[in-house]
Amino acid sequence: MMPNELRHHPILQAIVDQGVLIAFVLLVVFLAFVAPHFVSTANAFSILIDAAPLVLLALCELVVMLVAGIDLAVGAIAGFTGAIAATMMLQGFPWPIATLLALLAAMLAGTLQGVIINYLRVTDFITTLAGLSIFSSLTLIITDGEPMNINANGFNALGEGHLLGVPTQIWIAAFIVLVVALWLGLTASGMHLYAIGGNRVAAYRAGIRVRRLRSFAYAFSGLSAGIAGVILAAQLATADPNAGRGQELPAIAAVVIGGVSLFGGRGSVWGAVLGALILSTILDGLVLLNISPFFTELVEGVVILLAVMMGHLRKRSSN
Amino acid sequence: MMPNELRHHPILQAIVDQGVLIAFVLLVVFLAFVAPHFVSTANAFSILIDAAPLVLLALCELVVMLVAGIDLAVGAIAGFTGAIAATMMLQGFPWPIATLLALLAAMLAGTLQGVIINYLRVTDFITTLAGLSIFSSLTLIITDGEPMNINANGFNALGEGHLLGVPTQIWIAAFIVLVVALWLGLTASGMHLYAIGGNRVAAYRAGIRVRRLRSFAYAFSGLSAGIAGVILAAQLATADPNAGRGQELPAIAAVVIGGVSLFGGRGSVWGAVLGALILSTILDGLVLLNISPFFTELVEGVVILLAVMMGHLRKRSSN
Amino acid sequence: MPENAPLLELRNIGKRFGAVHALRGIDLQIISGEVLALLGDNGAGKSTLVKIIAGAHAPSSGEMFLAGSKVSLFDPRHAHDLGIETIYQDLAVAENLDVASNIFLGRERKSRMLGFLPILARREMRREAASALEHLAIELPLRQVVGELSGGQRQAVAIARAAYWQARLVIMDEPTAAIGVGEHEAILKLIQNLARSGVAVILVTHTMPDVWQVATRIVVLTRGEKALEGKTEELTEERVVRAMLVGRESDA
Amino acid sequence: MPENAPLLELRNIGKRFGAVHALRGIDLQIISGEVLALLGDNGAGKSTLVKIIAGAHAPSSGEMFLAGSKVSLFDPRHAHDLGIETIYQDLAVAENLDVASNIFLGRERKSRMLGFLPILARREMRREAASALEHLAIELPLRQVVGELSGGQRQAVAIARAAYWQARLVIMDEPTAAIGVGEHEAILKLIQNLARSGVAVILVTHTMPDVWQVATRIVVLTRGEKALEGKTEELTEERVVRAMLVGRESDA
Amino acid sequence: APQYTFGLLLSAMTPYFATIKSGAESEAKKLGVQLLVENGNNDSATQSNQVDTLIARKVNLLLINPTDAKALIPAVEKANAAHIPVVFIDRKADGGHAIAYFASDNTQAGAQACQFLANHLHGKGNLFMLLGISGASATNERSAGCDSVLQHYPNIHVVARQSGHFSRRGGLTVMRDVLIAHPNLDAVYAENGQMAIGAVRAAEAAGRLKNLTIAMIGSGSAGETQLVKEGKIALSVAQQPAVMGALGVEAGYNYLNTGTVFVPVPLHMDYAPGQRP
Ligand SMILES: Nc1ncnc2c1ncn2[C@@H]1O[C@H](COP(=O)(O)OP(=O)(O)OP(=O)(O)O)[C@@H](O)[C@H]1O
Ligand SMILES: Nc1ncnc2c1ncn2[C@@H]1O[C@H](COP(=O)(O)OP(=O)(O)OP(=O)(O)O)[C@@H](O)[C@H]1O
Ligand SMILES: [Mg+2]
Ligand SMILES: [Mg+2]
Repeated sequence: MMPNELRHHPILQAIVDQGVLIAFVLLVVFLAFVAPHFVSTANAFSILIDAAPLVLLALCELVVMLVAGIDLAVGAIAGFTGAIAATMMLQGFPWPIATLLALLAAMLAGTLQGVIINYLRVTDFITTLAGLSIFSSLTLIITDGEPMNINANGFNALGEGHLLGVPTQIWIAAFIVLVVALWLGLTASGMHLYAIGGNRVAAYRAGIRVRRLRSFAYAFSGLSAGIAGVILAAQLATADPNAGRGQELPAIAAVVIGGVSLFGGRGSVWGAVLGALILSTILDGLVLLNISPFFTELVEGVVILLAVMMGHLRKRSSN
Repeated sequence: MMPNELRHHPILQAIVDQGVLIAFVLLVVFLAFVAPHFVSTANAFSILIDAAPLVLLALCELVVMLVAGIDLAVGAIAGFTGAIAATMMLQGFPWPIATLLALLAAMLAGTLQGVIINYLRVTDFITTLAGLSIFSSLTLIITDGEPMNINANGFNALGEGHLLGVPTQIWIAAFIVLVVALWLGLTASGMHLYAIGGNRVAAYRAGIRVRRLRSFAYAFSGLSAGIAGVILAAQLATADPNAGRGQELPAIAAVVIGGVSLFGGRGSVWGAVLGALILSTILDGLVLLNISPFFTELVEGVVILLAVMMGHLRKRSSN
Repeated sequence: MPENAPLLELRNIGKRFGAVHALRGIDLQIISGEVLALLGDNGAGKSTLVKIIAGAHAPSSGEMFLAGSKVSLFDPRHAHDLGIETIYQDLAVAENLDVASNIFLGRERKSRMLGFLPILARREMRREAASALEHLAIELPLRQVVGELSGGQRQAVAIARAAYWQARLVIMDEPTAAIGVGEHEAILKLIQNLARSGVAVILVTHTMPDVWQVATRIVVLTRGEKALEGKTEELTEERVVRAMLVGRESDA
Repeated sequence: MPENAPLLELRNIGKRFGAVHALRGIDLQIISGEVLALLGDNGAGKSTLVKIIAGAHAPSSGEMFLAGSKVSLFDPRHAHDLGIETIYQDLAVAENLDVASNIFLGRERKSRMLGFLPILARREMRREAASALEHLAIELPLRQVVGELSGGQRQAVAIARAAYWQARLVIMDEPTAAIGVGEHEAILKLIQNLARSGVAVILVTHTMPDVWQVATRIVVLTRGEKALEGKTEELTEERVVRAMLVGRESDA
Repeated sequence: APQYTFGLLLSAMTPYFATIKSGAESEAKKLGVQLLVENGNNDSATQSNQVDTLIARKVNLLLINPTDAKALIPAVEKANAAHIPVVFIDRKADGGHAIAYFASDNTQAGAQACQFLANHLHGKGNLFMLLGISGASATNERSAGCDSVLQHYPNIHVVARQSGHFSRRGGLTVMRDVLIAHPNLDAVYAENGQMAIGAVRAAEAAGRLKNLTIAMIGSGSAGETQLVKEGKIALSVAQQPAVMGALGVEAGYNYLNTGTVFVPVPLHMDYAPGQRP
C-alpha cells in the first residue's frame, strides 16, 4: 500500500502504528456532526483543560510502564500534593514556596515508592497499591476530611488563569509533555528506559544502573502526579480531601489506548497524550449529547473498545 | 539451613516460597493479642464471610493472570450477575433457574471478553476496562439505579444460611477453590495455563490452543465473578446497583500478595486464598482496633507492604 | 495419496515481515528417509522456512502439500498431527515448567481419577522423559525448572522433545549449536537412525562437516531465495560455501 | 599494580543457585595476550563462571583480583570500566532497540544540544556501528529492531558490541554457535588479532577445532570443578574430551 | 456513668459524612462514650461486614448511616438479633428495627429546591439537573423530589441531567460542558454542595453566573454558606450533618440509660440576600 522507503520513515511509521490516531480523528469528526457546540473554542479548551491533569498522570504511567512498572498511586499523590500545598499556604508560606515544597513532597513520595520497589524488591503493583492507600489516607488526615480553601490568587491562577488566551494548565501540561518527549527521544537515560523495559537483564549487563533508573522513573511519576495535583487544586481553589481518587485506572487506560505496553519497552509520549485526549473527548461528548448517566459508562466502554479495535485493524492491514 | 532433599520437596518448597504465609500467621497472632474479641468464632466467621467473595474474585484474577492477562471487570460482572438474578426472580422465575441463568450470563460476559482479547486482539487491560464500564452501566440500567429487593428465601440462604454450622458462602467459596486447585494442579489444561504464561510462543508451538484456552480463562473468570455476585446479593438480600464496584483492585491485590505474577506463569490457588485472607483479616482488625477512618487506609497500606516485604525476606534468606 | 509423492512439497513459498522479504519463490520437496541439509548465511531465511513447515508461521504466498494433499490453515497442532516435529533455533521452552512437562507439553499422558476424570500422569511422564534422555546420552536434572538449566541443557530438552514422538518429518534448526561434544555425536547418530527408519529430516546447521557426515541432499538459501540444490555426494564444501556467498555478492 | 601480576585472578570461586552447586573452588589466572579456552560439557558451569567474571552474577564465595587488586561490589558497569567486555551465551539484547543502540547501549555517544544539554548522537553511533560491523565482515540491516533479526544476526550484534570497545579482557561464551561460515572465520581472526594486541580472551566453545586453532591455554570444567588445565600445545583433543567425560563418570 | 462503646458506620468519607463524624465525636466526648467510626466506602458489602465485625466486637449501640436502604436490612436484623440497639443517621434501612432515626428528608429537600427554582423562573425556562452518584440513594431520593415538583411545570425544560458524582471537580467539569451545550441555560439544581461550588466556578469562568439561578441541597459548610452570602447560589436547602451526628449519639446514650426518642432534625433553609420568598 505504501512504498517501502516511505513506510520506513520514522514519523510516517509512527502515524501508521498509531491507528488510534485515526480513531481519534473519526471520533472528533463524528462529534462535530452530532454534538451541539462541539466545534467551538470554548469546547476545545474545555476538552484540553480536562485533559491536562490526565495527560500529566498519563505521563507518570508512561514512564513507569516503559520500565515494566505500574503506578497505582498517581491519583493519591496528586491529592496529597494539593493538600500539602494548601496546608502550607494556610500556615503563611508564600504560594510559590508552598507549591515547590509540595512538589518536592510529591517527588519524595514517588522516590520512596521507587526505592521500595527496586531496592527492597516489593513488586510494583503492591508497592504502589499500598502507596495509593497511604497517600489517600494522609490526604484525609492533612485536610481533616474537609475541603481546604485556597486563597492565594497566584496559586489559583495556575488553574484558572490564561496566557496568550490559552488556559495556564494547558501550557503547563504541554510544557511537561515537551520535556518528557525530549527526555525519552533524545537522551541516553530516556533510551535506557526503553532498554530496561525491552530486556532488563540485557540492560543490566550493558552497565545501565537499572535499579537507580527505575527508581528515578517513579520519582518522575511522583513529580508529574504532583503537578497534576497542583492543577487540580488550583482549578477549584480547594484542596479536596478526595481529590485524585480513582484516577489511576483512567491514567493507565490513557497510555494503554495510546499503545503503551504494560509489559514494558513500548510506547511514546504522543500515544499517551492521544489516549488522554480520546478519554476526555469522549467524556465531553457524553455531556454535550446529554447521555443519561446510567448509559455514560456503557457508551464510554464501547467507544474505547471501538477506538482500540480500529487502531488495531489499521495496524493489521498495514502488515 | 535445610537439607537439600527436604528443600526440594514440593509442598515444603511451596511453603518456603510463600513467605507471605508467615506474615499472615504473624498478623493473626498480633491481632489475637491486641484486638478485643479477635479470637472468637463469630469473628473468625466474620473474616471468612468477608473473604468469601474476595476469594472468588481472586480466583478470577489468578486464572487470567496465569496466562499473563488481567480482568478489571470482575467486580462489575459480579454486580451485573446479582442484578440479573434479582430481575429474573422479580419476573417470577424460580430462584434456582434465575441463579443459573444469571451465572450463565456472567460466563457469557467473561467469554465475550476472552474472545475480544484473543481473537480480535484488543489488549486484556483495555477490553476488561471497557467491560468494567459496560457491565457497571448495564447493572445501573437493569436496576434502574435502585436497589432491588430479593425475597426468595432459598436464594438469600446462599448468603445468610448455614450448613453444619458454617455459613453457606464459605462452603461455596471453599468448593470453588478446591475445583480450581484440582484443575490447575492435576489437569493438562491447568498446566497449559502455566505454559502459556511462561512462554506463549513455546505453548503455541507445542500445539496448545492458546487463544481458545485464554478465552476459556476469561470465561471461568466471568463465572467465578458471577458466583461472587450471587453471594453478595444473597448476603444483602438485595441487588445493589453499585455492587462490586471497585473490587477489581482488591482482587488483584489479593493474588499479587499471594505471589501471583502480573507477567504470567507464576502463582497458586493457595497464594490467592492467602492473599484474600490477609486483606480481609486486616480490614477486620482495623474495625476491631477502632482505627480512625482517616487512618484505616494508611494502616492497611503499611501492613500490606510489611507483609509482602516479610514474605520477600524469607525467600531471600532461603537462597 | 499417490504412492510416490514426496512427503512434503513446497511450491512458490514466500514470506514477508512488513517491508522485509524473508523468503521468495521457494520450491522444495522432501522425501521420506532423506536428510536434507538446509544451509545459508545468517539471515538467509532458513529459520523462517523451518517455521513455515512447522506451522509456526503462515507463509505470505505459495502452497504446501503433505504426502500429496494440500495443507491449509496450518498450525503447529496440525503439524504434530501430521507427524512433523521441530526443534526451533530460538528454543522457546516454557521456562517455568520442568523438563518432563516440557517434553510432553501439549501431548500429556493422562490417567483417570475416580475412573473418569482425566488427570496428568506426572510420574509416568517423568519416567518416560528420563528414558528418552538416556537414549540420547543426555543427562539432565529432571525436576529442575527449564529456566534454570544451562543453554546446552535447554537445547537437549528441545531435542528430546522432538525425538520422543514418532514423526514422519523431523526438522532441526541448528540443534547442535550449544551442545557438548558427546551429545553432538549422539545427535548426529540420532539423525542417521531416524533416516534409516524412514523418517525425513531437515537439518539446519552452520557446521559443514556435519553436513557431509549425515546429509543426503543439500539446499542452500541466499537472501531468501534458493541458490543451490543437489545431492551431497555431488557437491563439494567449497561449492556450497561459495553459493552462500556468491548469491550474496551477485545480489549486492 | 605489580608488573607481573596476571590480568585477572580468581581464587576459590564458588556459586550456588539454591540447592544447585554450579561452581566449586575455582582458581584461575588470566594473562594479557593469551586466549584461554574454557571447555566443559553442558551444565559444567562455564557460563556461570563467565557471568561471575563479567560482573553479571555475584559469586557465593571466593575472591577476584584484577591486575593485582581485589575487586569487590562488582557489577557489569565496573567490569566495563575495568576493560572487561563480554558476549553472553544467552545473548540478552534489547529486542526493542535497533542494532546501533544495542552496540552502544550503556555507553552512548553524546553531543550537546544548545551547547549544554547532552543528547544522543544517533547518527554518529549508527555510522560507527556500520563501520564496526564492516570490520567484522558482518552485514546487518542497521535500522531494524534487534528482535526482528535472525538468530545469527543477533549474535553478530553481540559480537560487534564486545569487539567495538577497547578492552583488556574479552569474554566470549559460545560466540560462533549460530554464526555463518564466513563470519565464523572472521571471529576466529578477531580473537587472534585481539590477543596479538595484548588483550586477554576467554573463549567458551564446543567446537574443538577452533580451540586448537586459536587458544593458547585450555581449562576444562567438569560439574562445576576444574578438571584439567594446560597449554594447548601440550594437550590433545582426546585428552581434553576425556577430561570432560571422565570427570563426569568418576563423579557419578 | 457506665462506659459505653458505640459504633458509627458512615457510608463514605466525603466532607458531608466527615461533618457527621465530627458532630458525633464531639457529642461522644462530652458524654464519655467511646465511638468507633467506620467508613463503608459506598459499598454495602463492606458496610454489612463492618456491622458483623462490630457485633463481634460487642459494641453497645450501632449508629448506622446505611449505604443502601435495602442492602443493609440483613445487617440491621443481625444487630437486632444480637440485641444491639440501632440508630439510623441521615438515611434509614427499609427493614430491621431501629430505636431512632435522625435524618433530613432527601425527597423533601429535592422538592423544596426545585419548587424554589420553579417559582423563581415563573414556571418557564431551561434547567440543568446536576445529579449525584448514579444509583446512590441520596441521588435517587433527591431527584425524585425534584421531579415530583417539575412535573407540574411543563414549560420548565430539563435540558440536561448529568452526574457530577457528588464531587467539586465533577460539578466543575460537567457544568463547563453543559454551559457550552446550552447557551440559554437559566437555572441549575445541584444535589450537593460540593458540586454546586464546582458549578459556580464553571459559570464564573464562562461569565454566565449572573444569568443563572442555582439551588442546591447543601450541608451548611463554610464554603457553601459563603457562596450563598455572596448571592452566587440562590438557595441552599441545608441539611445539618453535624447536628444529626450529635443527636444520634445523644439519643443512643439516653436510650441505654432510659428509653427511646425520635427527634426529627429540621431542615435549615439558607437563603441568599433578597431571595427569601
Ligand atoms: N539461575 C539458575 N538457577 C538454578 N540453577 C542454575 C541457574 N543457572 C545455571 N544453573 C545451573 O548451573 C549449572 C551450570 O550452568 P551453566 O549455564 O554455567 O553451564 P554451562 O557450562 O555454560 O553449560 P552449556 O554448555 O550448556 O552452556 C547447571 O546445572 C544449571 O542447571
Ligand atoms: N519477526 C520478524 N520481523 C521482521 N523481520 C524478520 C522477522 N523474523 C525474521 N526476519 C528477517 O527475516 C530474515 C531471515 O531470518 P531467518 O531467521 O529466517 O534467518 P536464518 O537463515 O535462520 O539466519 P540464522 O542463520 O542467523 O539463524 C532476516 O533478515 C530477518 O531479519
Ligand atoms: Mg536461523
Ligand atoms: Mg553455557
